[in-house]
Amino acid sequence: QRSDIVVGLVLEPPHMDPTSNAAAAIDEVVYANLFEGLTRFGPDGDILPALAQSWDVSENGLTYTFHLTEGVSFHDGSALTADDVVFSLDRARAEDSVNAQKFLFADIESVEASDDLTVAVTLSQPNGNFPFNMAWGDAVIVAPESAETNATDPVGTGPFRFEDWRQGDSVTLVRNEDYWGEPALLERATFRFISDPTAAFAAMMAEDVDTFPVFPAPETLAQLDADPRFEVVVGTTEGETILAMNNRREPLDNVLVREAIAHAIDRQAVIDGAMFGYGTPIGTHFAPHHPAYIDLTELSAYDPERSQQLLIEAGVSGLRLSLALPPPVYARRGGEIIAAQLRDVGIETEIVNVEWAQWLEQVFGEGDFDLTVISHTEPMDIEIYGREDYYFGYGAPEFVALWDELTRTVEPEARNALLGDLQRNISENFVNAYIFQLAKAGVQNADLEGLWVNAPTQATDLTQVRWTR
Amino acid sequence: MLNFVLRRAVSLAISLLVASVVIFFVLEVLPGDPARFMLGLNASPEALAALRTQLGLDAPVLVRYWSWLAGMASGDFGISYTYRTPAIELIAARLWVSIPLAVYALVLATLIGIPLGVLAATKRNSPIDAGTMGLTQIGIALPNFWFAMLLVLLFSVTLRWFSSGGFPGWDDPGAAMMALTLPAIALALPQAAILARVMRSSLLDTLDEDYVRTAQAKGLTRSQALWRHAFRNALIPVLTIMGLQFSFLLAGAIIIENVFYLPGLGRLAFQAITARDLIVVRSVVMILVFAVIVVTFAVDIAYAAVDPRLRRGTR
Amino acid sequence: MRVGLGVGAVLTAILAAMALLSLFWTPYDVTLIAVGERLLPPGPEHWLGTDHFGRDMVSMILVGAQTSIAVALVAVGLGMAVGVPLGLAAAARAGTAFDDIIMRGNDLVFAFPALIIAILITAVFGPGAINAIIAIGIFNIPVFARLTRGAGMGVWQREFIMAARVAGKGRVLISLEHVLPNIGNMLIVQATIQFSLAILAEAGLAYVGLGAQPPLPSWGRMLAEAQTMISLAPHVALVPGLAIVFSVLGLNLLGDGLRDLFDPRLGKAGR
Amino acid sequence: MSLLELEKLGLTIDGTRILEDVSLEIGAGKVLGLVGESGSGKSLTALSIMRLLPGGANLTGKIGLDGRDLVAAGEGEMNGLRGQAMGMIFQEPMTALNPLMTIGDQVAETVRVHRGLGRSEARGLAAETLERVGLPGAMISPSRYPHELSGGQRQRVGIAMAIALRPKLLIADEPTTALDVTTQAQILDLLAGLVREEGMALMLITHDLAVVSQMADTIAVLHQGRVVEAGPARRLIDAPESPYTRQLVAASTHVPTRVRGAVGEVLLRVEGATRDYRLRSGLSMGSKTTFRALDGVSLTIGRGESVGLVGESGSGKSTLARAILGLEPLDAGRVEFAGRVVERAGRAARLTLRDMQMVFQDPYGSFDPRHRVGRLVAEPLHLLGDKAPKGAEREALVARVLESVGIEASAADRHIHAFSGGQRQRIAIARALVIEPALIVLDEAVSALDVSIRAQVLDLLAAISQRVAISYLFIAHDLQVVRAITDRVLVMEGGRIVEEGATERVLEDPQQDYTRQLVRAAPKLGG
Ligand SMILES: Nc1ncnc2c1ncn2[C@@H]1O[C@H](COP(=O)(O)OP(=O)(O)OP(=O)(O)O)[C@@H](O)[C@H]1O
Ligand SMILES: Nc1ncnc2c1ncn2[C@@H]1O[C@H](COP(=O)(O)OP(=O)(O)OP(=O)(O)O)[C@@H](O)[C@H]1O
Ligand SMILES: [Mg+2]
Ligand SMILES: [Mg+2]
Repeated sequence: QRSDIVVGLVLEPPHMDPTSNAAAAIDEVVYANLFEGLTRFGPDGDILPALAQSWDVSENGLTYTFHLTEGVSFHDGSALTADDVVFSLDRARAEDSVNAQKFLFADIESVEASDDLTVAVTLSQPNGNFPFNMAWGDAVIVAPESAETNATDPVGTGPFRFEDWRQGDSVTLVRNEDYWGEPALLERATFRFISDPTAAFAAMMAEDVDTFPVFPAPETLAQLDADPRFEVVVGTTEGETILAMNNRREPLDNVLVREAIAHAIDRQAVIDGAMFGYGTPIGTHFAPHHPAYIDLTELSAYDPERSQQLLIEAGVSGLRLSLALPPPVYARRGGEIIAAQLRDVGIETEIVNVEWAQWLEQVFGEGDFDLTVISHTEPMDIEIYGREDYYFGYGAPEFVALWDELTRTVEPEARNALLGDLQRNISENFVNAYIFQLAKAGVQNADLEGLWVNAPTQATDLTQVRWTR
Repeated sequence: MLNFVLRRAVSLAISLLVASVVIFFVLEVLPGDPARFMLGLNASPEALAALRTQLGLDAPVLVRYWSWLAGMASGDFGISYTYRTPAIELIAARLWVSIPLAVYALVLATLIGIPLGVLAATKRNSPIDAGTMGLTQIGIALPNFWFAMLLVLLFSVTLRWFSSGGFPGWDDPGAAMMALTLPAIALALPQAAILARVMRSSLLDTLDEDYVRTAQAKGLTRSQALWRHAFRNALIPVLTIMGLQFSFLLAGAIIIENVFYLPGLGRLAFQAITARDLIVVRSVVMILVFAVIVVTFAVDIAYAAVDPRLRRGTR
Repeated sequence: MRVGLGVGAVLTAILAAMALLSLFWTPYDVTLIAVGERLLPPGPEHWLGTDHFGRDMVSMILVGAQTSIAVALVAVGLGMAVGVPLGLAAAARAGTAFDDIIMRGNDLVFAFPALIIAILITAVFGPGAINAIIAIGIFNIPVFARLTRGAGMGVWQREFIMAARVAGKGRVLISLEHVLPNIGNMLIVQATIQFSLAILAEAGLAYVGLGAQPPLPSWGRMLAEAQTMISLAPHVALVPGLAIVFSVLGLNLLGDGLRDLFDPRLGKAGR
Repeated sequence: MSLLELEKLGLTIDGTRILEDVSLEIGAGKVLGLVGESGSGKSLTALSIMRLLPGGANLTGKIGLDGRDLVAAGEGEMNGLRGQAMGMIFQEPMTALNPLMTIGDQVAETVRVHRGLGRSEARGLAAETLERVGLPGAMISPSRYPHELSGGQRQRVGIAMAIALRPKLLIADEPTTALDVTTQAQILDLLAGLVREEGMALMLITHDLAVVSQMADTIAVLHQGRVVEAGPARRLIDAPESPYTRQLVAASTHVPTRVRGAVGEVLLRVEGATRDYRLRSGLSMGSKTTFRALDGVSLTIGRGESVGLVGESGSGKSTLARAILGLEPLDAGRVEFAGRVVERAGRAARLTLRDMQMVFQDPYGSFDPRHRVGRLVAEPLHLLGDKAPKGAEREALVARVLESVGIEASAADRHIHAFSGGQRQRIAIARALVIEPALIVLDEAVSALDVSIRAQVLDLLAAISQRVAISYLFIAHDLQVVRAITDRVLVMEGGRIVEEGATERVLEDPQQDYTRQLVRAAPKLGG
């Protein structure tokens, strides 16, 4: 029986410090394996205790008191204390912090250690999401001695410790024998970086890799599934794939034009053509597996005639728009199909393939775009519609009001109702065209178990993974 | 000779300086901000500003050019934006894959190409000649990424003789060589085809030379005349091509490195460009340019070794 | 090896005919996406089947020929338009500082790793056919400059150049009237070969996503996109690859054949 | 019995008949001269004997060497004979040696192949042989490479390789055509000595009747692949039987009839012309060594005068010619033409070129093969600028000039490759005449031509100077030719003019050592 695993990942992490870079690839290696936070995401997205075995919320919802687990030590042998937590949170929210998700800590007013194992966090306003925020990879707890060197020599508290990084090729982790909790079942894990879809397929077929949690070539999944050596596992992700529209720009500032575009898109054709069927159609910016999700796909059902009519109503003809497509296959292939569908209703698009760096600067940073296809993979991020300066530029007052109400609301029923209203608001205003929820289509050796099916956050949690044979 | 070396050294330095200017300023106009790339969608403006200061991106252009140049002179290429390690270390690690791969491929290409070329030349206008030359044409025409893929399908997926890619490191040299074998074959094929063609036509030229006839008039057999006289003379243009090939194999392997997910220099450059890790891009390109110039120099020296006319002052 | 020339000419003619035909007619519209009909095997409806978007492969290959030819032609044209005059000028002033600067400049361009520079160019200006042309074209400049200079210097050694100088002609006139026509054949041969290399280069760039952009079909991109489907629908992965192989083969055979034809040394012996 | 006997030798290459019924014989210690114009089959006869023929060759008849038939011999047998029993010296000393191998090793190779000697022994023998051909190791080390030797020295190495094993038969294919007269004389001496001392049979191939008449015991004349006449040397030269031989002998001694015209005022004046070439050789670039090709040359040429310029190869003749035409810069001194200083570029240069033209050595190479003859001949009209005739007028002019050199006007529409060597050189003269210059510089204008064609061209030049008052500067290394066509002669050595005077006087009664040497070295027919 094997006690090691080779995991295939598409992107190589730039470095190993999840608190100073947005790259999902970092979390895919280190989250839950090397680094842990006060709380953590469970396989289905529940917020579970981690370094904090429990927490209390004060009456007014402003103070969270975290009770740390006893006997936790970092990989360098030093013990975890409340001071480390204070250090980590203060570092993340500091003025000169380079944390990629500073908003997670925006509400924190102060962090104090009551004793060695107790930390009190005071918020400036009540935030029901705070334990959820603390579960992010960007909020993991690090030690002051190693914080600066985590990028190249990560020291965490997790069930695996860092062994070796062969840059450009692989990262190797080994089991942490002094782990505070249930020890990992595997002794060693190697993450291999294979960006080329063909190479990924070949590596899987040649059994050079045991699992690809997010397989980059969906067209081959059927073939792999038919092979008794492999198992294809399809789960959910937090990735809403949308055709984002620049609401600030003529003529997309006209809701009729946006509605016309939304009706021009045949979601199923995009899912089939780009993802070979893997994906769930969505009608709003919300994950379908979330209890508060409401199905609004009918609002923008595929209806080219209606689309053409709306364009006439809006008084636009001979519309030419640019369509920026970042590298992932959902965007490149999906964009090509969407462009063809838009052409059918008389909207010409000019496809501009861009790299991530360019997309981030031009589309996301400067809002210089007409249309773009993009998957928003952060969990529960409908909040972005409240920001007027966000790249697609919505931020309608009604939406902001609803959002404010939500943050003040703690009661689950009422929260869900409000979330429904938020979904409906953006859907009815056709802010963007909502296409599908990205599926987490992974391939694994048939003898492996314990890998996450869904992806509530981008992680490859190996704690429960083992070989059955 | 000393004079020659000095002159070459000066022109080498000027070339490198011009190259450094071109590289630096082309990268300056590259759209895309490394800080934004690192911090992603939700980055706050302060975090971005903080990171830019940390990376030294807010200094004036000329200052940054100068400090880059000065750093390089002392072997310090700067710290990679993304990997946070010295660029030179990243590059050095990749060179341990790229150089052996290039050498391996070149050796293969030589072992295949030269004998084929000689064979075709000696059997000039025979079916063997036509056959080998036809093969070389196909070797040149095959897109190498496609050929690489077919190799993987056959030898890794179907026959399982080789792993489909990756590089295990040099701790186990046997495994390392195994891992480099398919990529080296994929790289070597078109180069072998080119070498075979150059070897053949060069040998045909020298076989026509008077001194080969002279050698036969002395009583050497055809094949003695070929190996002792024609072959060495024919090697001169072949050497030029091999020099060019080495630099091509060093940098041009990006696509092959992708197909076999090898941690090579080309892929490092490609990733660094995507991530706007300008420090690494600059250093890699600079080092490659340097390598090419050095290889060219080495080829010149090799010429002198083969050709006495270049060894002493006269021509 | 006249057979080679014949085969080369025929293959090249087919390539050109495909590109020309695609200007007027293709069996289907290549911008039409019909996901429902994707990856159909070859059959009476679609002679070479359909690709992953349900587009007709015959049409894709035809229009792809047009893209390949256009990119390669313009890139090689660019290389010649700049490289040949530079080479002529350098040959006319061989041994001077001017010549030195041009040749060192050439060496420098040669010293840059071509593919990485191509990636940089497309990173600066964005991917697309035009930028692929520029990237490929730049590396054709030194090829032609060097060739022109080398051959040109050979012509300058000939006695008829001295005769032209005695007739009072200056460097420019001599370069145009005597040098250029005498190296014309060689330039044509090299252009043919560079042309085939440019087709391969475009395919390589397209493979890493930097060639012609969709919806314009390109052989390289078709090949890249189809790689993972090779066991699913072999035709989509094989057809564009074979198209590239045959075009490059054809052009190379043509170039070599022309070289043999033009080279007076070879006479009947052939080579 | 003779050592070598060719009996009805026939040769076809790819079906084309090259040699037919060639029968020859040479005895030991004898010299057979094989003469004939270019393309008559001399070289292929030699290569047939060595059995080093190109692909597609088919040999018939018999080649008897010491009783063995070489036509029937297998390749292995031939390998044993070549270098051992028979050696061959090739025409081009520049290319006949392997540039990558030391001369000692190249000579030693002959020995090693046949005798299976060790390296050092073979080297010893090689050094001995080199010494025998006048390359003593003390002066010319056997570890030198061919490029480090002069043409004459290289030819000696070639001879050393051929005679290292003292073969019974030596074939020398034009062993001296690439060499200057003085060197030629040395090589011929060497060969004659070998024949005398070693009793070797020598087959000496040349197109130069004067050379064979000095060397050979018997001569065979080859014409279009057939032996038209063979016999003892004296008899054949003095009383040739076949019309072809007669024609050949006549052409070799041909002197054009020309009347000395009146010499007018000074047309060209060269004063203290000095030219230094900067040597940028190979690896030692940057070092500032210079080579003085012209060293204070002064001369004058009068209107209507024909002046000869002689001197061995490399003495600076061509450099001077170029400087006169303004094609080469001078480091010191000046050239004045018709009272005007000759400039190197621009309008002033065109003004002097307007009255000076040049005819070059290589009748083929001096024409752009891509242009038609009409255009080639009209090219100097460029010098007239706007005044140049256009259209029909231009065509008429070209036709007239072509006819004046005996070429039909319709030639204007053809390319240069469609003409024979003699015709080409006449077209070259037409080109020089087209703008009616006052001076024509002819740089080795007849050296590359066969004797009979050379005679025609010399006649033409003489006839032209009869018709119009024209000056010639006639550069040559062949004194015979210079004597025939010039009034006055200048002798150059090492960039200087060492002697000057009326042609007859200088050649009959040279005053300077160098001139004497030159005159002595020049082979004379029947000498
Ligand atoms: N390799 C060959 N193939 C076919 N024909 C040839 C070949 N070599 C020579 N010839 C022809 O054979 C004839 C005789 O050539 P050969 O070289 O013997 O002449 P030659 O008398 O030595 O002339 P030269 O004085 O110019 O050296 C010529 O017409 C030539 O064109
Ligand atoms: N471009 C040059 N650079 C250096 N040396 C040169 C150059 N051209 C000629 N020489 C040298 O100058 C000398 C004179 O050359 P030139 O060509 O004038 O000789 P020549 O008398 O015409 O000889 P030949 O009879 O061989 O034509 C020779 O020693 C030659 O090597
Ligand atoms: Mg001959
Ligand atoms: Mg000369």
